[in-house]
Amino acid sequence: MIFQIILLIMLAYVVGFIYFGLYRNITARIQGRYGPTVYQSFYDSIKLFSKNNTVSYGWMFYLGPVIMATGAVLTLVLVPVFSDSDFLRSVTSQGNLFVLLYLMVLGPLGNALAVGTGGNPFGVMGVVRGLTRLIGLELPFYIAVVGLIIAANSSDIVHIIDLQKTAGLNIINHPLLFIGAMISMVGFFGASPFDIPGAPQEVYSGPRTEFSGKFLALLMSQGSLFAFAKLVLIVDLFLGGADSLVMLVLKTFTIFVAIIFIGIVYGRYKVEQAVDFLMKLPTLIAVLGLARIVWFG
Amino acid sequence: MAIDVKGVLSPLSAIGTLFEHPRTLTYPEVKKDIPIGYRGFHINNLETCVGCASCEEICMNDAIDMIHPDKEYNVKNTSGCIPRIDYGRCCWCSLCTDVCPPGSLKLDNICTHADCDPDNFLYMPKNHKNIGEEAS
Amino acid sequence: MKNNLKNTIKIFHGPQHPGITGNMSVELDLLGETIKRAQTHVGYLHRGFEKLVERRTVVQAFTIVCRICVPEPDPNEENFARAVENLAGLEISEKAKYIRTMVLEMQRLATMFLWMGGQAGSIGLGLIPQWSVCDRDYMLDLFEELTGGRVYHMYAFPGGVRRDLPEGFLDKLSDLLDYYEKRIIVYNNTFFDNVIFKKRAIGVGVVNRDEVLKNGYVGQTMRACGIQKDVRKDMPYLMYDKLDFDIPIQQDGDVYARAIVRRDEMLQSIRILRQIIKQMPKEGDILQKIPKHRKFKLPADDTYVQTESARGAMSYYMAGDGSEKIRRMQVRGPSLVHAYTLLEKLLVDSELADVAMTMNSLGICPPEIER
Amino acid sequence: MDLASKLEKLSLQLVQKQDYLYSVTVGFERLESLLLSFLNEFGYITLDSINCRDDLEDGFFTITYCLQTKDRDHVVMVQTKIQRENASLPTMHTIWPQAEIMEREMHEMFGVDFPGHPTLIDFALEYWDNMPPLRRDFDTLEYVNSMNPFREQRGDALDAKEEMKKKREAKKAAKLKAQQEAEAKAALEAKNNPSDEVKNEE
Repeated sequence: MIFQIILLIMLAYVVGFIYFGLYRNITARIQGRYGPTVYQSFYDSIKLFSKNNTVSYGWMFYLGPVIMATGAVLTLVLVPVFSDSDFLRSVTSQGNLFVLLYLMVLGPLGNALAVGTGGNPFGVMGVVRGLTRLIGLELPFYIAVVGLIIAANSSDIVHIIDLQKTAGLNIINHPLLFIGAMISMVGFFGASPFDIPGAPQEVYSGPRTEFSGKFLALLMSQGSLFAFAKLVLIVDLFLGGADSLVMLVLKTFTIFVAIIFIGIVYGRYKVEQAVDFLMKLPTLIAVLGLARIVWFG
Repeated sequence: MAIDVKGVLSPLSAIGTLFEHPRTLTYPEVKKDIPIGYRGFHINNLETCVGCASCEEICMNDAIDMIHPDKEYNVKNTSGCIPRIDYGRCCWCSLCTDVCPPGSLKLDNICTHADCDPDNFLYMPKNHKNIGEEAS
Repeated sequence: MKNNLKNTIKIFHGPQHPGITGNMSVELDLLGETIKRAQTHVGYLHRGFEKLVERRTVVQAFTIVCRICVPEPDPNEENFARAVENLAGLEISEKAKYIRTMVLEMQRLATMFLWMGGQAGSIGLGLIPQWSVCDRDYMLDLFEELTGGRVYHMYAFPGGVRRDLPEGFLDKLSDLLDYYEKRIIVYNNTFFDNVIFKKRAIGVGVVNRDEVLKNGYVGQTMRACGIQKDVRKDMPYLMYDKLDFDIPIQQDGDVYARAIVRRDEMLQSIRILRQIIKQMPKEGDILQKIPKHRKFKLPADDTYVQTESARGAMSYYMAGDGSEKIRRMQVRGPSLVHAYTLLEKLLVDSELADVAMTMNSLGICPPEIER
Repeated sequence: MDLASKLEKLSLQLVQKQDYLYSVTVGFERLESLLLSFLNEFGYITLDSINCRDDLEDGFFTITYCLQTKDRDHVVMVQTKIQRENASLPTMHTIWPQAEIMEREMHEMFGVDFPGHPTLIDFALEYWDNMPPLRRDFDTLEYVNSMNPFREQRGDALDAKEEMKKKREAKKAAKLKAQQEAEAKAALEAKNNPSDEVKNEE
């Protein structure tokens, strides 16, 4: 079991960083450049892990990235990666969607704890922005998830995956829920219309401003782990999961590329504009999807 | 809640450039052509340089020193000196080449110099023979 | 004032920031994300050009004026050259006039592309800066061929220009203009029509129309308020009275209106350049040698010249005193008033997220504020 | 021009400098009232710039206010002279807000005082304790030399004029020497003339 968890984390680490490298390459190509090699993020990560921290604000400051990493790892472990195999099945069947939704908020909270200790105004501002944005992001996503739970009559992800094998994919059955969840997923990924907490032009990378060395590397790693976990979650919920590594990569990559494209071509909202938008359009779409499930099945 | 459909959809056309060839160069392998007439490093035709120090006089940055060459190139050189340029101070304004009476001092289109030793920024203009061929 | 600033936090936006080209810091008092007070600070780029030219002869001073504004050196050179020509009574040839007009318009296009990158970058649209800086580089390549330098051209010399047009230059320019026309459509789709840009820019940084003329706001800031003034039309210099072009205006006075004015001006610049390519004389002097070139004595007189730069009217005051040195050269660019009088006013009660965008849209260039 | 006659009533003369440039010179005591009448009566609502010129030899500053009308089709320079010592000007920031920053700059660069100006703080030079730098008796080169050491590596520079003189003298000396040698040789030859036959035989 422990071996499987470590294997999973390593898999997610590698795939997450390769995705990040691909993200940088695709962005570069659209921008008319060659871009770095796909492995550049590995090099960055290794370089940062081998460096010392420049500033310290006590142990609470260091706890933040650790809490975030914990959240990411737990999310990763609880999301069923492969639908049919026994891989980690005994862990994932213990958790259900509600636990995951809680764990997904752990990241911003850890951020808030650490950055609050740091006292950097940009960091604090970034955290406040992040938490404000979270209100908007969670709403459509939670409504979509509630819709899926009602449709599957269960909050177990494994059950939701299994149901899609017989009843058809959720993306086809409940497209409105998918759109609502995807729009908020763009925000969860920090892609462009909603990349407000770490806006370099406004709050100078926000929460990450004070971190350096190993803890910045930890933040980067947890970011890529978490990104992978979120991609798998979306695939599990709407695309019927994946039974092999190839299918997993194919499905997650499709979702990932869609998010990249949105992130590239749009600018950044202001925080209240983002919340305003998220509470209107995606929420409306998700509510319509929910209503469709409740009244028409 | 009016939705700006054109504003939402038209930016997506940028994705079409994904498969276009990148417009940057992979620098060390492919280099950009530097056009003739680029204001790069100095070259000096020592056969015609008369050592008049016009270049030293006009240089507002005091970048030019007149020094003795290793051997005599031009018998008609009035002072027996040739210019040497401090590239820590030069701004490549090309005034020295404009005022050069025999037209021996020129700017080449070579423009890379990297060295650890700051003393190597004292640059001796390369000697060139035929101005007509390398006219800049 | 003091009571207003209770519970605010003070942050410095800059001196290094992505909003504008150059180092300038804005001290902000923030209540949440709302700005309660803004105070501009410069001094990170002071190089003392106005003092430096006092020690130099005319010919020597000419090479440093282009460094006054990094993104667009040519209006400075043009101003300097024209001021000296006015003082010395030099008349320059028609071909030199055409070439100088062409260089100014090329520079305007290049600056606009750089501005577009900054404007899009300030709202986090990282795609446009990469594109537009690349497109600007094609113009810099042409400059490199024409003048020998990419950024600091040192080309418009008192009495004309320093070099003749290289062979086939006008054809290359014409090709580039075709390319630019296509690109502007692309930028229109991806940037000017972008829903996020509209959402962010409309209604932000609105300049009060009544105070525009009195406070001396110039350029796009003025034209976006519906005031159709342009130095090129009102006080034509070089060849601008023989060229046919319009002055685009907008009525709203916000960031978006200024962006649209700039886009239209790019199209006008392309139009002007096409006419220049058509009308450019084949033969003619390019440089009228000023008498005693190296030891030229500037008459004891003063003059004031204005050039329309890509960010507004740029003026030089120049006085000679009968010696070889320039007694006083004062640079009054658009940035000084925009960065202090206007920006400090516009930022109050706006948000932190708007700072970079507003700064960029006013065309502020810090090296020009402090010279 | 209309403005010229209006100014003539105030016994001031309008001078056309360039195509779109006029200037009027006024005494310091009438400056403020003239600027106000330019703004309120003549319609010159824009203050484009204020600049200062240091006429060190004559001992005064020449201040130029550049004004423009609503049409912006010409510039009028209103010029006045003030004493260099304890220079002081009326502040215009209540009339033209942009004058605040221009005057602040002038205060820092020339040391001109503006009584009643609210923010005469540092503009670009922080913690500057020397003389206002744009006054012409401030020597940049001296200041720079006193602040920064130069690198010693360029000590081998030669003075070209000296070298030219040296070379010319050397040439002259060489010529002289050659001449002397020639003369000596000639003398020697003249001396040896009688033994010509012997030489020829050899």
